[in-house]
Amino acid sequence: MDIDTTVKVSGEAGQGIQTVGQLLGLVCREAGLYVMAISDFESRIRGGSSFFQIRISNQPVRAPHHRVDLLVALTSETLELYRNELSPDGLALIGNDSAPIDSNTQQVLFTALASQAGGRIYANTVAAGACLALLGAPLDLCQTIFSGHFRPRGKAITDNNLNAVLLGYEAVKDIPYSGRFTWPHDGPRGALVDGARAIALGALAGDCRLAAFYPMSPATAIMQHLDGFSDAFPLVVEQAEDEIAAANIAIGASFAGVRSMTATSGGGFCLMTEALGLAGITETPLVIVNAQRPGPATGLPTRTAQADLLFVIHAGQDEFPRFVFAPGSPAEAFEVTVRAFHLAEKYQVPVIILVDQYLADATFIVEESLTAPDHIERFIVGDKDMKDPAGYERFAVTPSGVSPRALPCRGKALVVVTGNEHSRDGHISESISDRISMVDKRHAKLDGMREDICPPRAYHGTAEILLIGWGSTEGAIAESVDRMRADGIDAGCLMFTDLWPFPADAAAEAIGEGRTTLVVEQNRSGQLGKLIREQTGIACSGAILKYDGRPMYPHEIVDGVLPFVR
Amino acid sequence: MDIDTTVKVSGEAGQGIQTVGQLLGLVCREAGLYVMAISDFESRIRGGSSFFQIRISNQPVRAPHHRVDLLVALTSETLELYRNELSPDGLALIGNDSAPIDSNTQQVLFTALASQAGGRIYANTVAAGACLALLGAPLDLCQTIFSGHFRPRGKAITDNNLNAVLLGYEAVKDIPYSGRFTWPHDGPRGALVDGARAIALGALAGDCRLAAFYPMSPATAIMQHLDGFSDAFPLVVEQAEDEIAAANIAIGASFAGVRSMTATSGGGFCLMTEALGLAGITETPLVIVNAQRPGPATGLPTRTAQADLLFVIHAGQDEFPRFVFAPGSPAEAFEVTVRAFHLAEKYQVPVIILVDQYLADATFIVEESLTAPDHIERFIVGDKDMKDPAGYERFAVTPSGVSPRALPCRGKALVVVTGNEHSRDGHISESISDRISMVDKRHAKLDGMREDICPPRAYHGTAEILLIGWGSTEGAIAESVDRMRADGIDAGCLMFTDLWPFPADAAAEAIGEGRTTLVVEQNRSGQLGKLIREQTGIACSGAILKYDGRPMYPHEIVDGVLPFVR
Amino acid sequence: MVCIEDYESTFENKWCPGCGNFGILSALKDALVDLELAPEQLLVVSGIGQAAKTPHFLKCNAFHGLHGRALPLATGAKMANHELTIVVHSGDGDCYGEGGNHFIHAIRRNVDITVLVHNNRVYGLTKGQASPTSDLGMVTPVQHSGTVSAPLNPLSMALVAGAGFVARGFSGHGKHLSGLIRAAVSHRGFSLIDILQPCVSLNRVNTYEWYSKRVVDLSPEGYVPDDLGAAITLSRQGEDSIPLGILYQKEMPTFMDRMGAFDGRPLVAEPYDRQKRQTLLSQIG
Amino acid sequence: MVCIEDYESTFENKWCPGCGNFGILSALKDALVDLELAPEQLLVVSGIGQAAKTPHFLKCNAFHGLHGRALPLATGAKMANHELTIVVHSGDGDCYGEGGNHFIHAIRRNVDITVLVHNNRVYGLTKGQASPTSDLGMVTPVQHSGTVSAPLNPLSMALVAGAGFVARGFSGHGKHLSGLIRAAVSHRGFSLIDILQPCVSLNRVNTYEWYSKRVVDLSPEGYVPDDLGAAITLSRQGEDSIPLGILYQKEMPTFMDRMGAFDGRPLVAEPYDRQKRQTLLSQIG
Ligand SMILES: Cc1ncc(C[n+]2csc(CCOP(=O)(O)OP(=O)(O)O)c2C)c(N)n1
Ligand SMILES: Cc1ncc(C[n+]2csc(CCOP(=O)(O)OP(=O)(O)O)c2C)c(N)n1
Ligand code: SF4
Ligand code: SF4
Ligand SMILES: [Mg+2]
Ligand SMILES: [Mg+2]
Repeated sequence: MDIDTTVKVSGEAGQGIQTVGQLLGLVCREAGLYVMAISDFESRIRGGSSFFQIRISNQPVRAPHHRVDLLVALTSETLELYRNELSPDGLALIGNDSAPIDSNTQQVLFTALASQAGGRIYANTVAAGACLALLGAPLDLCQTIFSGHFRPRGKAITDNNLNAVLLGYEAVKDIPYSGRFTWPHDGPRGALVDGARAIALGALAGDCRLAAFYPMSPATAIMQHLDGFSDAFPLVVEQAEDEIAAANIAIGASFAGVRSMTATSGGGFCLMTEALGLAGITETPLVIVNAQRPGPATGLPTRTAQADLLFVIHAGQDEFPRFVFAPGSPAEAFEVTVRAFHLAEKYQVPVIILVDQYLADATFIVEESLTAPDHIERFIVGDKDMKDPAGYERFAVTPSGVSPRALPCRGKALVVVTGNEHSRDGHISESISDRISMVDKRHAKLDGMREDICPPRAYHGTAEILLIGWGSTEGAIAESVDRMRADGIDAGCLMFTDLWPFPADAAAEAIGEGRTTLVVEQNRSGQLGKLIREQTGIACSGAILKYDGRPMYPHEIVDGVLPFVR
Repeated sequence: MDIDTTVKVSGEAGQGIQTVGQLLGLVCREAGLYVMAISDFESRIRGGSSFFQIRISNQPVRAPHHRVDLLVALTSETLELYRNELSPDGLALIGNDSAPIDSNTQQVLFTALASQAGGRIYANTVAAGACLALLGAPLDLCQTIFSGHFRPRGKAITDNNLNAVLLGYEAVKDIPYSGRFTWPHDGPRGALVDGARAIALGALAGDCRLAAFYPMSPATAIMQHLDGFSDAFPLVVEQAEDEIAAANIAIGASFAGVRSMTATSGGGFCLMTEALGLAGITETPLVIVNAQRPGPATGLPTRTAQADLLFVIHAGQDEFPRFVFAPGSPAEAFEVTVRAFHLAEKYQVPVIILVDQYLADATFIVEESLTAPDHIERFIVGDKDMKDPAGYERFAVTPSGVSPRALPCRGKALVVVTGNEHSRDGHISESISDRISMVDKRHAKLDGMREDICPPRAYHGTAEILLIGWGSTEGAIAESVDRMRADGIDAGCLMFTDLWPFPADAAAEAIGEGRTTLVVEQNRSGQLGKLIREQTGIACSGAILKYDGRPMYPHEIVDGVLPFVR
Repeated sequence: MVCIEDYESTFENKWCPGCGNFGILSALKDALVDLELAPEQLLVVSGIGQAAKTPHFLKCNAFHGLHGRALPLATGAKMANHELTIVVHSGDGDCYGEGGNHFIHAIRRNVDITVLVHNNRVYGLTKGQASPTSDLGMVTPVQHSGTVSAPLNPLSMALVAGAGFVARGFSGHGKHLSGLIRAAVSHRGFSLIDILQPCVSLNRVNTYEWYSKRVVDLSPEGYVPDDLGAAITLSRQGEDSIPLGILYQKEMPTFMDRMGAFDGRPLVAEPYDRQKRQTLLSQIG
Repeated sequence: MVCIEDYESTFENKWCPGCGNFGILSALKDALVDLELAPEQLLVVSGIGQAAKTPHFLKCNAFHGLHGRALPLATGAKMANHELTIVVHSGDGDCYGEGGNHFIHAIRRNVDITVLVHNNRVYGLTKGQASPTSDLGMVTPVQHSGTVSAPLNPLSMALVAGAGFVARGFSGHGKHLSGLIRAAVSHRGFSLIDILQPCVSLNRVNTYEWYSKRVVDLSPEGYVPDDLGAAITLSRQGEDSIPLGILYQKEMPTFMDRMGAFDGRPLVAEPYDRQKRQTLLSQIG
């Protein structure tokens, strides 16, 4: 790996830091570089301290790096906050309001230059230009990307931004910076996709036709992307009055025959748990994305966590089959979402996709091609598939537990469902035999579902020290393994995406016995560790837990492992 | 045990079956007998089939019996439904609308006699009279109890009922019945209390001052009893617009300084899970009763289940300490409720009391005296306890995790709380250090809480076959143990009331190794079994699971154990 | 030709004898027959409660959902297939209590569904607690000293929330009610009929007699339901005289009109266009 | 003597520069000072949103709760201690969207609290989605073709739900607003002020200028807020002229009045009477 640079752009909410980040990403992508970028923001619209941090490499990168090579601090507060993250030969660019403190700090008059370019609001573009120049990005590439990006917003804005980028670019010409590198001209390695967009794309590819939601960070971005598709595709995206409505709208739509979803975060998920059970007992397919953030209650609304695993597995009164998936990257989030829609209909169950703020907002270069299924298998029957449509029973008992599913008002077969316990025809029943047969029937689906569950993925899976994780920490864990192995530590990892039904046998086999096993999780109690013990009896040797709301960095994992290294 | 008779009174909803049951219970109690009675009803107001089943003994009884000695069927439908439960020398009394089918069936013209007594609506009282006569109850005792019971409803009604009971009593004089027994004259052994009333009494004794709820079977009865206390005690019982409101009203009241509670069942509990987290992060004491019924969703609204254990332990996004208790009898429900209010304030955490329809509606003779605490320890501070009230910090970090709790507007100290993550002063904080210290502080409470947790109770705990249960099945499990031991099977049991924080060490020790361990639960997946494995690594040998919505009977447990007997 | 028998369900009716719900059920069937709507064209959605059991006592497509949540369920179903005729059966607790928020917001959306609220002014299925429309001071098993909250006025609420069809019916006036249901189902947009329904088992205040003395049919009075202000005034009238009929009717763009259905076809009937999706996926940057 | 400084919080204000919330905050402080209410006598309850952050920017007792749930929290606190002066700060999404059901039912209860809704007609804290009061057709990040639901009219809703104090303020008219707040806090019973609040960052439609051209103060017009019918009509007036002031005020029995407080003392101040409880426990049959 000869290129591996981390750039951090920091400032207030409202200063356009996300735009800078997005543009840096686009320029790098165009050149054929890999990037991996994270966003950090507070729960406010203006002011405060936020940052965008992008790691640039000529090799695939899948986790953020904790050392910053180039810091562009648009405010003095954020300079103070983040300068200690600078690598020894790193450089900090600061604007008018801070004084240069040491040789690693250089002042660039972002605002003044911005005014020259057309207004103070272009300070972020000036910063982007400066930043790209220091990294050695070709000017024409920058200009192409910037003009492409701003074109939809009109000529004046485009021109001003082009002025700004040029002014920034020129302003740092004479600043020495050891991090400058030679840029490839390879063309894009893939698309620049964050987890939220990946899920929206997956939903589109999976033929989702209705998405109902109530705004909640970090899930709203998914709906925002979907909303953008709704002109060109048969897709209704509806903001509901609350999460209860959102979930029930999605269930109603699914019942009436379209694939549907909702997305929320913990507090909203709480409000959906009753509806989750409704989907369970009425056997209505449903996809729910829970984009986790730290709680309890409102917690840290714009931060990340992995602390809802056991909650979503057990959510809702009584028991009913469900899938729980936690993808590890945008590419996987896409795939898992397509799969979620498929499996929800195949087994007529709810599927919960667990992501988190980190993954939802983190941008990766996705090399994998994102493919829509050739054909959507709906697992739906109509009159023509029935001997006697008038005698259709929605909850016919079958060995697989899955009953032929007809849709209402699409034929003579009448579809009757209820959230009460029922007989095969869907009418309320309080009889002992109906109760037992319906519980058993629903439970029976688990056998089939388990066959559709993927085992955990091992990476150096036979190593002496095995890290075990789930979901979004995959990149950080894998990189920590690489680093430790490079340092002669025999470490490996095991990553779970499919968490429920839990692949107990595969897990037990992959974990085995007699070595150091450490769960790596972003919660306080080690939820995956508990689940593994419950399901396999295996107690892990320890846990590396982070619960401060910030993304997991590979070096933190390495630090956590060290005490266990003999 | 020389007296052990089970009487079942069955008929339509609206026929006054519960009243018959209640009166039978009162007469037995007055004589000094023990009773244990269960109610079975459908989710409707009139018609259908329901029953009241009372077991009468001169020894304490704590579980229902599956063999009926005397069946009083007010409808022919229920005769059909339940006659197969009759013991060989049992007797069925039927009314006008059924034809006697065999020598075990005798017709009594309930309705005709009722008309004679003052109206058809007294048919239930006629039946009660007949029933008591067959059991050998002294007539004057019956008359005393009936007149006492009906007196509040006026002289006319009382007289008619006394006529009715007499007519019923006389009508069966010549019917031979082997189940007749000699009645003691010992006076009451205790009060006749069902689980719902026990919880209401416990709340009163525990100084609960506000109860907010939304009606939901089987929890409503608790609130109904509490409402009855609200004239004589400082207690507001408020029906809210929904469960979300109920939980938040209770939290608001607790914050403002009174002990408060809410009660609901699964679907309502779902809607309260977000508020549960609010209580968690704001460290506001809160008692929630979840009276379980079969789900998912509306499920079987008037039936029983134990299927929310793992849900309530994990409910709410992210992690926060809570207590989960599941009492095994009305007497214990009383105690646990008093304790819940105490512990909620001691640790400033939510406490969940898990009961179920069976326990809520089941009536026991409670011999234990129900005592109100001498003193209510509030764990509240005021200005006088502070050096500097103006500097008061609601979330001061302490080794125990418990911060001194002041109340709003009760002094100079200002109380600031938020459902967002916060600093010690209760203001929103997004800082890493505040986040970590608040999570750790909340988590730290678990140590103290564990010390207040009672270990599981063993009964023949060293037996070869160990049944493990929780909550309301205690009576049935204990009786099954007695029966098996009487049959030479070395069985014992271990009952959990305190389920979270899980008493892992005590459990592991009590369960031990190398014998047959069977969880006995009213759910489909064996939730306690999973919890034990998660917490101790011990996998039980098997499970006896019942999930048809009906109470657990001792003989079913015995049948479930037999395959495991070597 | 649709006839009453088409709608007869063999499922045992579980309402109390004499319950006002029977009048609603038969008025509904009459209306459906008059509308020539076959059971397979109808979806009945309901929450939980006595009222919400209605779809079981009828032959039709049915989603008997959660307490309070009938409206979002129906909304979702309508969005998925706007060709469905959807009738919602809900109770006063279901629709105005637990489901109050959905009530307001479903009206704002103007989804083309018909909502029949069996307003018995009590929680029937849970045995007699106060509902949002219970009289102030009504004594119940959990309100032994009587309720202390003022009753909610569903018609006024619906009117100011912007509903385009707001009516009141009485289960005791079957023919009139059936006409209202016909009109409501025919109305393009959200339509509400709040139906006065005696609960013979649990509400001893608002009985058949109580209503019969008070209800007044609007139509013979020559009332024309096209003035929102007048409708609001009428809806606020004291309980001595309770107007029955359509208080207000106005056709307005529905949710589907405003949304612009994708190409006129219901979502459920759209083919899966793989090519188009793949093109988008291949072009993302 | 209470003075403004008593209410100054050292906690960093996190609203955008120029936000209408600042006007509300200072009008509130002025009103509190005028009312001679000390911070330790005040409990501010809020939900989640920009509006709901208010209690952090004020020195007072505060419960900053869940999104949509400020009203039940406040209701519970008032029941526990009816001597508290409770002011609720909520947003249009918080109070009329997620919390819509509580809004209606809190009014029915007539709990003696004051509710200030910072109505910026947008979801501020979550970055600009439509709120229940957003203009029909408003374009937002998740409603790229504009909203399709008709806006809700909070004042009409409150009036027909039976609120005894219904007013509209404007954050740009601080003095007027402060007078309203004073009146609302002084009112015995549930009081609502819907406050027009420009969101300078996310709502480009309803700006200071937009409001300034439209708002009309009712009091110089000689309006007397004692006629509910007139108030409803006024509340339904189109947006060309937006009346500011008290639309309706009427004192009615509060929840506490109807409930009959146990013995006049707040619940929180009652002693624990062990003897009485034990007597009851010993006598049960
Ligand atoms: C979430 C939830 N809360 C409470 C209940 C219990 N419940 C069932 S029906 C009902 C109220 C019924 O009243 P209403 O809606 O007026 O219908 P009615 O029975 O009077 O027709 C309640 C509270 C429930 N099923 N689900
Ligand atoms: C249960 C739940 N759902 C959603 C959210 C996300 N959320 C936070 S504030 C908000 C809306 C804010 O709008 P408004 O109430 O109008 O307040 P404003 O920020 O505009 O003042 C939302 C949807 C949440 N915190 N909790
Ligand atoms: S309880 Fe009332 S509403 Fe329910 S079926 Fe009986 S009479 Fe009808
Ligand atoms: S986003 Fe709008 S409401 Fe929120 S602080 Fe900024 S200007 Fe005010
Ligand atoms: Mg009702
Ligand atoms: Mg707002």
